[in-house]
Amino acid sequence: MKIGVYICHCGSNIADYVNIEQVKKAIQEQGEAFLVKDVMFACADSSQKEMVQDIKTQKLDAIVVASCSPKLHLPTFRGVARRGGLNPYNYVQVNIREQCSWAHSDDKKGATAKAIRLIQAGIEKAKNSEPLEPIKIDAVNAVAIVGAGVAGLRAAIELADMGTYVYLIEREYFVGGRITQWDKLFTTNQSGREIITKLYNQLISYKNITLFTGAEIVHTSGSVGNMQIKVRVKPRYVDTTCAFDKEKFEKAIEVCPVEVEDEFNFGLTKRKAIFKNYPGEFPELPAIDYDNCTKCGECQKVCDGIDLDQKPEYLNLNVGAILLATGFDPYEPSEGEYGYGKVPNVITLQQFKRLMELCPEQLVYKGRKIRSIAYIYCVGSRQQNGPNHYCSRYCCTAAMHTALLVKEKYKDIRNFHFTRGIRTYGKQEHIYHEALEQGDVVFQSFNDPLCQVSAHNGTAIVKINDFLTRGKPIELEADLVVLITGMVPRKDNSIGQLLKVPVGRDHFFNEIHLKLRPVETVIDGVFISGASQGPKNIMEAVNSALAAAAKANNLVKKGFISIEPTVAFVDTQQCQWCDKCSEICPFDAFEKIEQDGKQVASVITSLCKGCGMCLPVCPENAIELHNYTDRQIESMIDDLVHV
Amino acid sequence: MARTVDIIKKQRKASEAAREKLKEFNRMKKAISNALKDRPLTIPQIAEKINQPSDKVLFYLMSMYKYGLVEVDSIDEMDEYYLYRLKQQATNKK
Amino acid sequence: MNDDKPKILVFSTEKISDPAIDLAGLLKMHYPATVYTVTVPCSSSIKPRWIMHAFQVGFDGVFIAADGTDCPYSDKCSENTAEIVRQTQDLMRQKGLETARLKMAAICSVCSEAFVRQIKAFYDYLIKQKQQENA
Amino acid sequence: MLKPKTHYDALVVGGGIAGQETALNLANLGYKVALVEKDYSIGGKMILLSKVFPTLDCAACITTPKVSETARHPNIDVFTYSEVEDIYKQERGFKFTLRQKPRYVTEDCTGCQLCEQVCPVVVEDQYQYGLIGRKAIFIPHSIANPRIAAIDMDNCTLCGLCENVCPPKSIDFTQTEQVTQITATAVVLATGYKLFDPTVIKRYGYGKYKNVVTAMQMERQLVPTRPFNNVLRPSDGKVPDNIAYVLCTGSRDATVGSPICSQVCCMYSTKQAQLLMGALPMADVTLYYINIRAYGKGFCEFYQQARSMGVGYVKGKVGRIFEKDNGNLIVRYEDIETGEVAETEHDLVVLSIGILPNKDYQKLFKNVIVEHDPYNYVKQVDELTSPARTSVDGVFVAGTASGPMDIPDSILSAGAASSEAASYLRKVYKQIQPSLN
Repeated sequence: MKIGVYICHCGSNIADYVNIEQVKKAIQEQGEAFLVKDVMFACADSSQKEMVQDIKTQKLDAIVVASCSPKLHLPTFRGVARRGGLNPYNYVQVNIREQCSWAHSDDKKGATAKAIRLIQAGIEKAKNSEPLEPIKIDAVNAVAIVGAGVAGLRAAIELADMGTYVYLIEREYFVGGRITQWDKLFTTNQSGREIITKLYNQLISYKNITLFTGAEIVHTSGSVGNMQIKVRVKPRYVDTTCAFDKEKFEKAIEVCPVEVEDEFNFGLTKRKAIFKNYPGEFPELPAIDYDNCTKCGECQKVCDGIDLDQKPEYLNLNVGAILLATGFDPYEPSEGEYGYGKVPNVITLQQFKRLMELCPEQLVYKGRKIRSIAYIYCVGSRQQNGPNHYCSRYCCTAAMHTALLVKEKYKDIRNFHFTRGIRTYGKQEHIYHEALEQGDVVFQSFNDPLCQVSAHNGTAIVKINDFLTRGKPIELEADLVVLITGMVPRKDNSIGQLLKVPVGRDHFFNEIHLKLRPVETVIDGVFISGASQGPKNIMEAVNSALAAAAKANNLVKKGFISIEPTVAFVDTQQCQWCDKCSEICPFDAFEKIEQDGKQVASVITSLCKGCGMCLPVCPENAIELHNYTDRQIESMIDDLVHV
Repeated sequence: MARTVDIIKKQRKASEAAREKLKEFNRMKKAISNALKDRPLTIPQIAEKINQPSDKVLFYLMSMYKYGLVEVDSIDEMDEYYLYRLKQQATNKK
Repeated sequence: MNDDKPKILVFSTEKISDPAIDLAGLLKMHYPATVYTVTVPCSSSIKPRWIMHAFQVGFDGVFIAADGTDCPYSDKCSENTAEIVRQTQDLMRQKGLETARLKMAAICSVCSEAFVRQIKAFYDYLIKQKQQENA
Repeated sequence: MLKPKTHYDALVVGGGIAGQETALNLANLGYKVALVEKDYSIGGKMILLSKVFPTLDCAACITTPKVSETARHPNIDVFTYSEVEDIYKQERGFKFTLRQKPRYVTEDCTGCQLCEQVCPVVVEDQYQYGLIGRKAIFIPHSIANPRIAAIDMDNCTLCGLCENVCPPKSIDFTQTEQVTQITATAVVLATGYKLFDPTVIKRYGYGKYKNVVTAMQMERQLVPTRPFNNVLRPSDGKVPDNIAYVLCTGSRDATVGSPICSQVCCMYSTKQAQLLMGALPMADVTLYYINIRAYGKGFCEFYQQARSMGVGYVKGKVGRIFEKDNGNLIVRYEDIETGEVAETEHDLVVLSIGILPNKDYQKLFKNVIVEHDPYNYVKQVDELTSPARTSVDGVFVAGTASGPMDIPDSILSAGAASSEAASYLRKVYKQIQPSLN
């Protein structure tokens, strides 16, 4: 094997402490290298050209450059190797600057001796190096987005704009998610429905987006780049072709005799078994809640678009990546928590938001005109005795903003805020200021005990140990108590379990790294966005959805995914399949295969990250890692100690 | 060999402020080095010895530390102030 | 010439501890020149046989500059590396080697000071061992 | 000096974390990006930080891989120590002027720092926020990228010693500014923020009392490549043992023109307090605050952790700071718990300075106006559904240019900006070439 060795002076950086002449001589005498040269600056253009020339004319099989840290110039010299016609993995970088001349500038003899050994070890590594090619996996330029709330809709439009095919999969019969339930939103005062209308109309103009409502992913297989997903689409029990016969459907809803609690209004109102959440909802077609339908046939009498015989459909889709935008659930207080369910006139913020919309003129709850409202913060967040230790981030601003809307919409209402320190961060601070300016009273519990709610003659009494009274209790009577509930993860995490997406301490989906890879999960090809990964306001949810769209597009757009070839491989002769490797692998990259009549482990290269955690656990020493083989490592160790 | 600095010198002069900073550093370097000749000292001790404000001594002493002229000796009994000493020049390069 | 000096093999990791050792050089923090580094992807990928091989061919000490909690691959890295150390120590005992000749410490990517401090202490320990052996 | 191309798909202004993230995303999609940074190296403010909340991983470990990926990406041309000016919106895309300023050192520099050793001039090091000196020729900081020296000509005495010793002969005093006209299809503003200047609040004595420092100065003292051998107070090098933090310095304070919350100070102060308790186990650390805004993922838990470590949190607004003869400081504050004015002595006071808009973007454009919000940040014209859009079609905003935010939010915002810019580019190019995929 012909190996070329280049020893860099790095001006005087190396040469001042390492005797280059002596090193060169020692390497030549050792006789393992075909060619040994010293260069003033290996990274200089002229030196690079010289190396390319040498590789070609001398027909070198591998090169070793002894210079600075591989962090600086490994890609540079891999490029040199490639330009000379060598495989980049037949190149070895030896660090004789940061880890030699500079570290031992106090010991020139020692530095010189060390440089010789390091280079010899490098030559050993090069001798045992194998040409490696990046592993290429075909990728389907299509992404499945789960959840058609504001995050999912925005991600879908953006991905389609960037040229990726999108399957938008919504579990409910209607799109829009949570924000269709809120009227005016901070900080722009746009209504949630206005936004969803805009996005839906945009969405349906795209040829490369397919929307499924009432749909769920029930099975997945394959891996990043090429995932097969099975989607179950629940029947709507209405004929989707009659979509424009709105009047008949309105009539059908009218005649339906079944009334059930309306989840859209958090139980404040009732709805029919054939329903829409609000007029003009998207898709503009009602659905039948089959479980609650008595199949009485009344609707069919007035509308020929009803079909109770519809069956679930199953679709098999092929996608390169999956983007989760499954959102959150509002925290549901337990019975008795701040009087919820026990004291009359205690409702949650989400109920209150719906109530406001249902009360256009006067604010009335359970027949009582509301004149004073107590807002209790941090319900279900920052819990002292419950599991949710986190802050839900959006709620302080949401509460203050709601208080502003209350005063704008209704006359003569007084707002009292029972807080644990207001967290209207950033520009949202101005909403807090406006609330103070309009005369809202803000209490903060002293040393953080929680306030208490009790019943009193049909109103509620809120008791707090306030900061300004140095902890002395204050009592206040309020017509309505609004519990400012936080965000919790979706109760139904079947999609997370199906895709094996890990959750964090707070039980929301966990990203790989909050800063480095905030929308990626450890499952390659599965991205997360919006409130599914933690409490977020709308702008923040959309930012993360668009960021996830960029990453997903990046991954699948080229049609293939390249991964580093430094992956593990199994010696099937040695392997006795004990399962240890697949147990320790953080990436599920091992599968059991049959070979020559026995069961052995096999590496799924598309999943292997090359961390090598499987190497030491194999009792048969049957696993090796490319570029870090036993031969390479052990021969390097030999040469490092060689005298 | 021709130096580019000689070309530029013909076109412009160094600023007075720069010259002043050069002198100041040299003065302080010399004073601090002298103060530390016999034994390691804390910053307030150096300041007293050379009659300079201690914040200024800190600034220049730490700059000398950065460029390898001074090193940390130990900390005083009260664990309040470090003592610093001159660094022995290891290699006498030309 | 260096034969009387202890030789230490350092297993450092590509993304975490190697940059720290580079930084030590950059900041001209000195440590003995008989300390040699072999880079691996992750400290949980070190085979006990590599360590044993190092002792066999003449290294006096082996130092694992572990990823610790910074490991980009798994939050179980520290555990896994500790297990490798434990297993190797068993092998060392069988061969009659002092288990303290294998040392592990988490070195983050800018922990150059910690690295130099640890490696010097290890080196000093190995010198004492050598002296005792010779005596 | 890097020779610019005549046309780029995208111009990204600002090489901080948001600019890098945007550039990388676009470059990975195959678009050619010009990344223009006015400082000597990329990395922005993040690369200067110690560890970051709430995970306490070190900022350098997170940024340096991103910085090298950016610097090395074949689709990104990084122009450091360069400025953009005179941007004109054209029928399709933008034209602008790129001004590459001379650093008087060529790309042949290997970063060996021999020049720094011989340079005889010492001036305040801006990367250590004036705590220590640097030479007139210098490498910005130990993890700077590019790791190329630069000469600060204002402070150079033209002695030429650096040129004498430079091994690769990379010093060139005759280097001149290069001005180039370039076009780009889209522009992303990632111009970041400015730190609040606490000299504005005279009552706190910053600039007058040596032991009143900014949180950025403390941040540098906590970095592994810190200016001093330990955390020391600047008046006399004493190891501080009683440190106070004054939160909301230059935030939530309309009297200094900064009415909004800076979104990061509560958490970075909480982080520094934790790091200080590690570095100086005997020290007391007290935070004077109005509200603790521990709102993000893991923040509340992080705040609780600091409290349980013994960091003192005092709800109170600091009115004034006085200096004693021994350099110690008296902090006078209104204690909201007792309702009384109280005074406490500390030997070091850290001002948790807020962040202000960097208004430089307002001067960049010639024939269009990038509108600003009431606080002078770039206005997001469709804040809720297209947060990266600005008032000018084809101009996008990433990171803190649109308002205060922490690092994860900046990165997400940059992700959104790259997504919207990529969609925009595809739309424009499809108009020219309808068959485009």
